[in-house]
Amino acid sequence: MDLLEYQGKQLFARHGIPVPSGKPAGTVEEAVAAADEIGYPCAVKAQVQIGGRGKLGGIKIANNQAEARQHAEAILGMDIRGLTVFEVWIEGASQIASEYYASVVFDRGAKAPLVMLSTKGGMDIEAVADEDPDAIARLHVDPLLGFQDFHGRRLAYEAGVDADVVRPIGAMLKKLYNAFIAEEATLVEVNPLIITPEREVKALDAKVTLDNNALFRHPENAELRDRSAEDPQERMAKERGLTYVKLDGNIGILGNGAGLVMSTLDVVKGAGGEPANFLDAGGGSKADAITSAVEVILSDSKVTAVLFNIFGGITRCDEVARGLIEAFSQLNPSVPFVVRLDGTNDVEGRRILAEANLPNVYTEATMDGAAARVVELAKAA
Amino acid sequence: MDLLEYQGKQLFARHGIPVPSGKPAGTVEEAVAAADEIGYPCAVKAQVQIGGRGKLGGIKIANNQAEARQHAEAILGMDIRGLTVFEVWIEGASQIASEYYASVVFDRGAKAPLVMLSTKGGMDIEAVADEDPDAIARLHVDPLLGFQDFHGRRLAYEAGVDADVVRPIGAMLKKLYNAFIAEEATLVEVNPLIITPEREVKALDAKVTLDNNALFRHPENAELRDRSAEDPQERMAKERGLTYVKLDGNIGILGNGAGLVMSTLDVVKGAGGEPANFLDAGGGSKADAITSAVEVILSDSKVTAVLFNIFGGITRCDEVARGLIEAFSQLNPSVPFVVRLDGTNDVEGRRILAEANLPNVYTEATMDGAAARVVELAKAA
Amino acid sequence: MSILIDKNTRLVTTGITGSEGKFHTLRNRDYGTNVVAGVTPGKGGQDVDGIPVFNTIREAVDKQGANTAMIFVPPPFAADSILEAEEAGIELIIAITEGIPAHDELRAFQVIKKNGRSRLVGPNCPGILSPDKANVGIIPAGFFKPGNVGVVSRSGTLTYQVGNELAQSGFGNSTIVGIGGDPVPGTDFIDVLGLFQDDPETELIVMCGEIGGDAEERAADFIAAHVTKPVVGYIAGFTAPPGKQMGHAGAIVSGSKGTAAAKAEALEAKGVRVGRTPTEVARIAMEILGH
Amino acid sequence: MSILIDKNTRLVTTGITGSEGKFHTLRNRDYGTNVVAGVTPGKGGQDVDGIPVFNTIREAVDKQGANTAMIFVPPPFAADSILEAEEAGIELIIAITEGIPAHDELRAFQVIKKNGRSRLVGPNCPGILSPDKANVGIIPAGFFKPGNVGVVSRSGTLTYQVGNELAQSGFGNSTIVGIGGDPVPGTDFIDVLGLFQDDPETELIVMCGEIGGDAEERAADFIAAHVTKPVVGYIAGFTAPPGKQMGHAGAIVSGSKGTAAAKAEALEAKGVRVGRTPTEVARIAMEILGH
Repeated sequence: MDLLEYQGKQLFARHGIPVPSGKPAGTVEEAVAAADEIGYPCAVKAQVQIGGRGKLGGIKIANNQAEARQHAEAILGMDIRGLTVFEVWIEGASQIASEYYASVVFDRGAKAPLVMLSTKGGMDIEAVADEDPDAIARLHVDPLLGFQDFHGRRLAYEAGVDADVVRPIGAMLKKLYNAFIAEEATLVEVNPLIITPEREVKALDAKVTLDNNALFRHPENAELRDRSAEDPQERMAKERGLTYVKLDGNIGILGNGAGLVMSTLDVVKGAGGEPANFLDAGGGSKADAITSAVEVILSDSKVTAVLFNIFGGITRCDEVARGLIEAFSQLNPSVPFVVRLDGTNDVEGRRILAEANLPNVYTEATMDGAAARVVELAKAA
Repeated sequence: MDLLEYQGKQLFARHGIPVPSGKPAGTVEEAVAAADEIGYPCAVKAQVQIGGRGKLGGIKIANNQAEARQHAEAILGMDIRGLTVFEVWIEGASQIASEYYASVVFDRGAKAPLVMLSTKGGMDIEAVADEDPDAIARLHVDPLLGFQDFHGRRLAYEAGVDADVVRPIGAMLKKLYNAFIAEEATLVEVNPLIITPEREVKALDAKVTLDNNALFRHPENAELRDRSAEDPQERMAKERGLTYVKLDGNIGILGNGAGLVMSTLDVVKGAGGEPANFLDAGGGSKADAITSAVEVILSDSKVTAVLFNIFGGITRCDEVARGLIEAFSQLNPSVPFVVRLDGTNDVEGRRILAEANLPNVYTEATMDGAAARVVELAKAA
Repeated sequence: MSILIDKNTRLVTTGITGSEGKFHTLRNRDYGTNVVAGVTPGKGGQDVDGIPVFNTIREAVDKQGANTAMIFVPPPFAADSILEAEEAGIELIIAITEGIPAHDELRAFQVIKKNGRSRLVGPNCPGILSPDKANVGIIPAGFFKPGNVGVVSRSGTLTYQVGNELAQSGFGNSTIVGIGGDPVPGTDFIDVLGLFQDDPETELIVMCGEIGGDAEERAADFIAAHVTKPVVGYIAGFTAPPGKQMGHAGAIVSGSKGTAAAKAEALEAKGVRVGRTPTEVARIAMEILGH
Repeated sequence: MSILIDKNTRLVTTGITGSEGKFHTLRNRDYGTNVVAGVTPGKGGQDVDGIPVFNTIREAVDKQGANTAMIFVPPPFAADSILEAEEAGIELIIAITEGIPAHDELRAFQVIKKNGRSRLVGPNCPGILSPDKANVGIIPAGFFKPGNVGVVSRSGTLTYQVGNELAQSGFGNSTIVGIGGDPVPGTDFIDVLGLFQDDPETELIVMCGEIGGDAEERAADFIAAHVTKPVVGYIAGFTAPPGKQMGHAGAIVSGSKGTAAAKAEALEAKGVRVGRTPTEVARIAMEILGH
């Protein structure tokens, strides 16, 4: 789960990481009240998960109430690269002497947290990594040991930060690391991390990605939402515990297991079709999960045919068949379904499906055959 | 540093370990007031670092105010195996269904914390270990991983605790372990750990030993004291940062390094002498430390001769010589000193000492020679 | 010969009294796997269709000589169960559970690696099948027969798909290993490639990857350096849009890194032929091994 | 030959700008030790009598090829410095600092053991001397000359005492290793006994123990199983009263365990002769090796 800037800053504040004080606002009036409370000059910042929002007019400085109102009116509701701004974050304007970059990343390759620090802050860090890789100091931290003082020193000296901030930067990195661990994040990024003229160290931005699988241990994080990034179908799927990604085509896809679904997308595309979605019904899909999944797929009006590609391991084909039958009785779909069932209890599943004799449902014995058939049916629709 | 029972329980409470509520008291009036506040029946418990105080009359149950007063009067000031009771701890009397034993020990051999659990609580655990070693479940915890839920389960099942308290006992062990780590203890022991008739788990006693070297990180622990266990000479040495152990003889011993001082004690004893103390002036002893050390040694009126046995590594013999000269000018000792100086800057040290021409100071070239000489001088005194 | 599991496997299932744990454990036993114990805290002394249940893994090791553990407990408790197996001296830990928190996986992985006494396969994996010897996990064994093709895969169901295509082309398998698609797999492609390289029965290796991470790229380097047997690759997700998470924590493409095309290219650069569909994988295997 | 340090030692001292760190580093250099760097955060770019100072150990490794570190920083920061050395890939870390918190030592020990890339000697030890080759630490080297007796000891000054007695009996030393008396020594008696056993120059080993713990008892078992060279033991603390902590965290006797008598007995039971005084140790060495 990606947090909005202000959600990330509130999380930072809980871990003692210095951030400018601020308030979120969902309406112009709230924004003006927040700005009055924080004082002028203050920054009005669009809360969307997208880089470069400043250049696109999503961040403005207000020197007085009139400007705060004007900026809040302009920014709330604006569209930034397809995302609608539902909230702004009002914070006191900061003086900046230096802009650095700091992050902690869950490095899957090294299987350890990776801490990065650079004096080239305030820029696209991927561009820095490409053009001047030595400008980024990197260090893996043994998660069983945790972040030690020497990690902070080494990163600070290797990044070449100003000598007078070696210690506070090290302390900040330690807090970022500890927040990363405590909140079970997969990314904690501060860009820019600023040094004020008074030589204070502050996180001027916050990018935090949390591990969805760990949210059960962090109820306060589980409640956070980013309305701007939500697609109606995707939200519906999420509420049902399904992994759904909306795509641009017209063939609804349901499979079990991410790899098999991706492979199905590839094969459908190879057969000349355009998938409407990625939908992984997951391991151990029960009948009601299948019914929910069909509902999500059909809620996309572009869908003209649906492909079920199931190879059961923990998923049992008989459950899938029952779910499909239940979905037909509840939803009475008007588009054709192609079904391929293999794996655990497949004989039973195929028998149940055959006996139900559902209208407009075609069974196929192979994945390639099923893909070819659904492409043909989708085109005919 | 060993904590008193009530200091240990207050430490436990900070870590969420359930303990009976109570109050410490240094006078009879305080004790009665505490008992009134806690309610009757309550226990009046002598606060001394010694096992078996219950059998020696150090723990009494008071059913009313009169009994509380009577017990407090009896216990405060009493002598328990040489220790004076300066404080009592008043706590609500507990109902006991079962008595268990739990501890976390810094296991130097295995270089890991060792957690132990037994259903044979309320007894001398060393006797249990000797007579019925299988009655104690033991498990080393990887300090880099920390105490996991499975550690608690394994200990609880292996110790054979009642099935209904497997989880709460595991949770209690986890908290004990976490307190052991957080407070940098070398021992955390609960004997008995009780199960009440309501099936609550509680620490009815607390024995905690803290690492002196880590007290700088725990200012609230560093302030704790146990007046009953303090010897005046040992306190004086401690305040001066010296390691001093009082013994029964008449030959004052000063050396540098625990091993060498112990060896010196052995050699002096072998030469027919009786050491009055162990005093390790420590690594890098400076002149003023030596002066302090002489003061501590001479504060024991039994001392009739003093042996300095120095083999300098980080300690410099010239500093030792200067300290001894300073001690003579300040204290003007009346007993003879035998001095053996070897190691770093020994030539310089011997020269300084020779030039000072102190009265009643004899230098010797070897440890054996020095021991023989000091024994002879002590006997002559 | 097979790798990792065989007739010497003595399996303990943790979470055996849960419905999935029971279902698949009994299926594994029906297949011929030597299931010696189950573990569910608080249910020690019971049995599951004759399989004795213990409170701790240590007991299953001490009393039944378990040497392999299958982890079937729910995600919040799964890492604890893995660590318990490691501490009890289990040599091979196969974690089926999906949805374990990433930081739990990280810690479990690091402990296992540093202590060096156990191997973890998974989590979020379908398990391991050595046809006609043992099946530990949820792979539908009926589709596979013994043979000379080793299969290793990040994706469970894709493994079945590819394995099935191979079976229909007449191939049998030495062992099929699902390493799982989670952020921190206990066993990587390169670990399994090394085992297959050393397994005399394996004559061809099929490696099924997917988008995200760089495990396939690292495997390509390993193959070039250490694997002399023919390897056929497959990568799922050629048509996946960038920046979207496709189910697995693993299956996400960021920028140009981790795309299926980049992975296929990395493998082909080291001489590994990569099939574009599961069917094509079987066809390439046919070309290499003939029939 | 010597063990642990010799002419290939490239030493970096952490805490080199402190008065003790500077004093002993320069003495070590005067003795002939190849001191290549010092480390004090914030003083990088300075030098100590010509020895370049860096901000991090990593820099000392990268720029000066340091392979051995001597830790001289104050106790609150010493474990951090040990771990920094380990992370920087230093092979041999010799920690002189006394008074490091026991839990810090525990974590440092476990990290070093699990990663398996460094050896720690100490903390709270006098260091290592290989006469005429290198001296790292605070051992007063002037008393010792090259020879065939290896010495290992838990106690610093006692090492000098015993070493001196040996020297006065005409013995030289292959290497003298102070392992320190702290609760968690990085290197144990048995580690050093194994190194001396394999060192062709060492013909006799002197092992100086003291009361507390069971390191000497474990050493006795190791000697019986693995050491063919003659070993002479010495234990300090025969007259120490039980229950009293004698300076070192290590030097404490509890009950019948850890007494000098028990340790001497354990060694003698395995055929190791134990001297009752340092002088007697030298006499036994004479009897064994002759002159």
